[in-house]
Amino acid sequence: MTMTQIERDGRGAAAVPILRLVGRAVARAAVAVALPAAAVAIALACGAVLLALNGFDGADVVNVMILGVFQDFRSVTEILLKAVPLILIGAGLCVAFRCNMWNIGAEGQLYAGAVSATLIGISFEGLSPWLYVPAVLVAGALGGAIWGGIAGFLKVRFQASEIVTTIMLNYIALIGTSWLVTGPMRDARAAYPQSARLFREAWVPDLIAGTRLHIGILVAVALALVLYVFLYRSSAGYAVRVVGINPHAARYAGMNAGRNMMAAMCISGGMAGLAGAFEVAGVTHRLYQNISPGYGFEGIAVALLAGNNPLGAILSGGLFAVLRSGSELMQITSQVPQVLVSIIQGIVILSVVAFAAIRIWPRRRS
Amino acid sequence: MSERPFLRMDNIHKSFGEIIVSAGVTLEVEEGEIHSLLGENGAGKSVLMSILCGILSPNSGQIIYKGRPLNIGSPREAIRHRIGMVHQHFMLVPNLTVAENYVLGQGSPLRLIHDMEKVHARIRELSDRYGLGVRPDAVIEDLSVGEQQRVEILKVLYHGTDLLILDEPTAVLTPQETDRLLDLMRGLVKDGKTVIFISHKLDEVMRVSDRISVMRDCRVVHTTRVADTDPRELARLMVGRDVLMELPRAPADPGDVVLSVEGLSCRNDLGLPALRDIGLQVRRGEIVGVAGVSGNGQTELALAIAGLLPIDSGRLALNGRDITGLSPAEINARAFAHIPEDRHKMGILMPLSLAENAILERYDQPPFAARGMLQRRRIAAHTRDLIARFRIKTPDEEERIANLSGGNQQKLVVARELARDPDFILVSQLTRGIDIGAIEFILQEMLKQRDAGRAILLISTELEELFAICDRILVMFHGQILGEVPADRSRLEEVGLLMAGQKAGHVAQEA
Amino acid sequence: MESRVFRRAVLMGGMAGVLAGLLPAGKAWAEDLKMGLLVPGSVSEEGWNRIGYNALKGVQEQLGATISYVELQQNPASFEKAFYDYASQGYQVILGHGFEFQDAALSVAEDYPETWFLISSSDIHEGRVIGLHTDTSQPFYLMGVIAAKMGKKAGLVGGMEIPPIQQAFEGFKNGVRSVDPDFPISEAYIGNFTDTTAAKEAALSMIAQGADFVLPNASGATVGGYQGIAESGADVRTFSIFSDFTPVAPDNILGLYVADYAQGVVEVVRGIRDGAPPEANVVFGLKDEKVMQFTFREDGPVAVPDAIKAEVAEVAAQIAAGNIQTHSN
Amino acid sequence: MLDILTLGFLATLLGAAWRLATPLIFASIGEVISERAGVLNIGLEGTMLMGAFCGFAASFATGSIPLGLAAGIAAGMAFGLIFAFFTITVKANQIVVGAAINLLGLGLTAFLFRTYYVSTGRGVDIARPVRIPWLSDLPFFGEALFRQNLIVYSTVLVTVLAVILLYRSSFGLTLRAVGDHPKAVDVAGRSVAAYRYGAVLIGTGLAGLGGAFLTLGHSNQFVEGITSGRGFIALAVVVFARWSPVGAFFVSLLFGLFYALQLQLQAQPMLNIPYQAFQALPYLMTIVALIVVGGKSAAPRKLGTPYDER
Repeated sequence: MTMTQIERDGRGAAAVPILRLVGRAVARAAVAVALPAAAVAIALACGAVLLALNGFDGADVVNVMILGVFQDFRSVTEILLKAVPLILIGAGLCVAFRCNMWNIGAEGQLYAGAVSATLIGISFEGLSPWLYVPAVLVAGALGGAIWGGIAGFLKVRFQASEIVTTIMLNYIALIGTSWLVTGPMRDARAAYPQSARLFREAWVPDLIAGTRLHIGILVAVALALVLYVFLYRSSAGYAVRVVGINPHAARYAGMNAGRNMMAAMCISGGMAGLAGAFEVAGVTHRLYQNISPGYGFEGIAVALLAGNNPLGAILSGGLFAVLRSGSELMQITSQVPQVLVSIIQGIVILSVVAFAAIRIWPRRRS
Repeated sequence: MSERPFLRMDNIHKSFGEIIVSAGVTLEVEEGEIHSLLGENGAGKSVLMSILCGILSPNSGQIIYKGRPLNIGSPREAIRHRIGMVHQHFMLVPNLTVAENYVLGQGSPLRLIHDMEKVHARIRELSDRYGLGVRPDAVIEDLSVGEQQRVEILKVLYHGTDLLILDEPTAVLTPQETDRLLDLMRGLVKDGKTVIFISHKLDEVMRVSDRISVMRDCRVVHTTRVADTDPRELARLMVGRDVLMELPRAPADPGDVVLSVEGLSCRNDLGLPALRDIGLQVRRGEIVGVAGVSGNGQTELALAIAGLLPIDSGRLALNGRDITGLSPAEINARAFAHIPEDRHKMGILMPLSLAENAILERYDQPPFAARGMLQRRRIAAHTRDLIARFRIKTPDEEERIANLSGGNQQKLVVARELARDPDFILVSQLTRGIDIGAIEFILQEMLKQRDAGRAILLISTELEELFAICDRILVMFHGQILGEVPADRSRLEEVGLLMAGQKAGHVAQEA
Repeated sequence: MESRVFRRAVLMGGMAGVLAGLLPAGKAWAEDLKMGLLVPGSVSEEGWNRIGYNALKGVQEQLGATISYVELQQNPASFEKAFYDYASQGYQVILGHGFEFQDAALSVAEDYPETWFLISSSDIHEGRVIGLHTDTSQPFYLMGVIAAKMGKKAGLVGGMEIPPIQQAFEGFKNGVRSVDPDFPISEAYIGNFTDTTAAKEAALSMIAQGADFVLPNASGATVGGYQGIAESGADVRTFSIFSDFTPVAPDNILGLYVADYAQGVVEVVRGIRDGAPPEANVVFGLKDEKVMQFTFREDGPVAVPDAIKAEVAEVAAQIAAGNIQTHSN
Repeated sequence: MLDILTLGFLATLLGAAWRLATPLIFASIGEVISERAGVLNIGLEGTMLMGAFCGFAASFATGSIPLGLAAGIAAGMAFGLIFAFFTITVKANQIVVGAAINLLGLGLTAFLFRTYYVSTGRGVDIARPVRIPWLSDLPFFGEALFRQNLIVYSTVLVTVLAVILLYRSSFGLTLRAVGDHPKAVDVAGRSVAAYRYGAVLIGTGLAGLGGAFLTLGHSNQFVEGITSGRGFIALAVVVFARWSPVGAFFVSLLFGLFYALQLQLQAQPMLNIPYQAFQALPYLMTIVALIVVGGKSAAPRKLGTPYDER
């Protein structure tokens, strides 16, 4: 242990040698959390100013939007329920973005997953839940992975910009779902366009009885951890990151850039597809044409705020779920339009971007 | 030196952060001469000329042009003063025509372009006058590199120029095209223009210049009339180091052939022939050097051996087994190590830690990976070991490699490659951009590797480095191996001549 | 379709829920009436969602209830939560404004047997989950009769293919066929409730193909349909539905169908408060004159001939008496 | 039999296609200009919404359509300025900033509309159709194609102006160079950043105009989310049109045609094609176009890449 090391560790929590790594991890986490936190604070401040300028109470942003949603236990479970798709998608997108693949298509991948999960969930009556639930979830993940993989394939094989293709695939998935629930998959007995109800054995079990919170939250957190481990602890994840940082170096190291890009798209697509499966099998139990209120797009912001780190996506996914719930609460208590949340999310993104620039600027200017 | 020079650049300093790229350069150019700037890569030639053209702003220093101070730091100022530059990387917009490129940035932005016929006529007229064969309506991306260069030169002439700067213009030309270019330069001087010719090719410089300034380590070290010098002196000035390193070493004891290259030919990324029928062998326990002025195929040689550049013909073998056409991963797996030419482009990943950089090619192999997982303890221990053995200055193995100095970064690359226990080590530009202390350390390490029975191919433009550790030196010129010289300092001039494409009588001829 | 995509694309504030923890919920309020509303879209648009909101306001004004509403942007995942939130906060009456809320209400009702769940445009009656159906097919049936008597071809522009709209159109078609079984009708859905441009173009294309009686029914996008009609000249006839669109198409609108749903809801809620809840699902129709107002314009440049008016009045009476079935079940 | 084979049907279809294409033409030509300078703006949707809302609000307040259109353009450019500041000056990732712009556009327009206009329930006057002598009198086509308002006609003018700007002006020449080889422009003494700002502002101004058309040239009211995804379709148009303004005009028309056809075919009781098939067609065709023409071949070489002076 050299002096330098101890000095550096002094910035962290512990200078005791055995805790050196822990201390550094804490220090890094502190930095990783501080900037996004500042970005969120700026965005909330902007939101408060906007409210005040338009005749609302600016303090509501904190009192209602953030603190208000923690008033009772059920509200907390509902926040967690909203966090499930956000964490899944955000964590998955971290992998794509780390590989420098701009997957804007998580929304479409979510729909592809929801459709696949529904197809399985309405087809096999009497299966044991121990078999059925995993089958439905796997089907969802596969559907999403294929949808993401299409964009990956077009990129690797034809150099087609994944930004454009994923946007196009979003629309195709949404339109396709609309056709399915008004056409071939429509529940003939129901007037509302929706699929048949999934068999009960295919329903994702509740985590807490009496609430809607299902075990998806555990799966989401666990998978975010798994993806963190994948990216930072596995050799395959290492290759994904290297390809994203520097494709030349990746080739030099003997990695196949195309294969890694495909993998990154399939993983992020699979996570989004799984989110779709959880919505269908855990929440609505039917496929609707509006199964997602934009989780796929919000997931982009979740990943960005997390610094493309799947662990961070757990926190930022949770935060965005709070903002969403909070904005709903504000509409009820103060008649503040719910769309305030979009404005706040937009400012969060711009603040994160600006902070990143400020960190780079001094170096560039010197 | 004249009393009132045409151009005087005085004590020009420029740095990017801690990297100094111009260390107080002073340069004088007289009217109506061809003045060559000679120097190795990184000697600061292009930077100096970019400052003259206003593309870069110097930290300090002044420029006197035609007797008056030049307001520096603005490209438009340079254009206004009829200073034109042909850049090494062409400043031609690929999707525009020749004529459109010429009017780019001219006049008011709100102007409508309606007089293109006049522009075409003038281009044709100028093109005919200098015999350049430029078609004004050709789209740049359809032209060959040689044609594009003529377009670039004509662009400068079209804008009207008194001082023409040519930055490494011959690097991309065939010998015939080079001859035409040199003729053109003479013609321009006859028309009353002044030419600054940047090159590191001795023969061309000797053929065309009136005066020559040699740059080294971001300074002009010598200016002379061409009649007062000779290629040997220039070669020495170019590559010379004040301190000659004498590393103790035992005579080589070459064993079996490890790497053998036969009849290797390939093209560079522009599609031009880069290597022609290269043949060489490297044996166990020897260091073979490849010398040559940069741009003579060394980069392609390294990439082709490593499987990173497709080859047109030829055969590569490692330890007697054919490796022609194998993927980089497959070659890596055959006890092959590669210290690449440009560590930033290939060798290291700037945002990652030392530990993560230390496993670049072995990220999925034991002991660093087991059942698909990175073995962090082993990687850390391994990296700490490398740090200790190579005395890499870093707080610890978790530090971002971007925070290290160039020398320490390179030490990690060297350490990583050597730690793979290779039979063969391919080394490019081993000591580029790093400090003397690190150089000496790394060179000694290479000698140890040789003595441990490894075969090493060292490609370098630094003659000093080659002489310090190599057992024999191959000299590349125009994509071929022109000759082989024993690595004895007394033969330095011989190597210099070969680098300039001149074969002396007593040099052993090779294919 | 684009609209939904769009909403997802940029609007993340789709789903809503009531987290009424901050609302005063002390004992002092326990005796007071509290009513919550779930609407599937924005109450800022003229149309369906506004009708639900007006009903809520009516209950507040006439019964002095504490009210709250939440917009759910057609996202089914959020329906149950919203019901739970209101129910758990002691709201005695919750109005789910749309058929799509029915499943969620049934599920929540299991846990809150004391709470009344009112579901718009539903025929349900299970315990305290009660459907309140404004039978829009009835006035549309009348419009169909008028269309077949006055025009040559009819056009229907819908938002999305959901029951309230389909049922209204079915009533219209039945009305037309009661006069002329071969009368041509074209029908198109724009696939969303926001794209006014598409609604307008759909109306224009129908008119170009000969339709001279066109009815738009697409919630927020409805106004686009009236614009298309207005631009096509006075030969095209229409009715103003749900709101008064006369300023948009003054030369074309023959009359108004306005549902005072609020009045109907107020009466139901009053019954609940006073211990006289409905005993079956509630259907508002032409029989409920307070709720359903079907009027002809007297001032306009276009008018329905008196003979036809009289016939329509006769048909209306038959419907109110239950003698004419305006839609299948 | 089928009405769809008649000349009248075709004429009506084309007229509708042109109107439906109008916002796409403005936005996609704007995006062509922006992308030609190397800036990919996926924030078009939010920008168009701002144009639609501000155009509506200004016209609501003043009763003037020209003022409304000007406000729509100005609102688009204001968003363009934010986008340009972050992507060009701060050099942030263009995709990320574009996503933020979409959120802001949606949020702000809905927030302000609800706060100030919801209860008014009143619309604004919209631009009236204008007859063009001779053309409007042509049988069938005159009636359907040439009874549009001036904003629709102006798409032709904007296309011509864009062609002149891009291919016949010094500004356009430099702008195209900025997207392909910014260093060459820098060396020629022009500011890359200034040109990119210019391109983004023109692009977002046109997107704002496209949005304003929706509230001032077609419907007379603002509805939340009225753009209904047109900003994203415009991105597809640009790729399909291979970064050419004339191409953008015709591809927009083609997409408008699909939309119009979809509406008309639904109204044909005897045809039983799911309308979703037509809705999905533009997106599928864009992907096919990307595969056929190759992703990189036609795109500006530095698209999406911030310019670093070093």
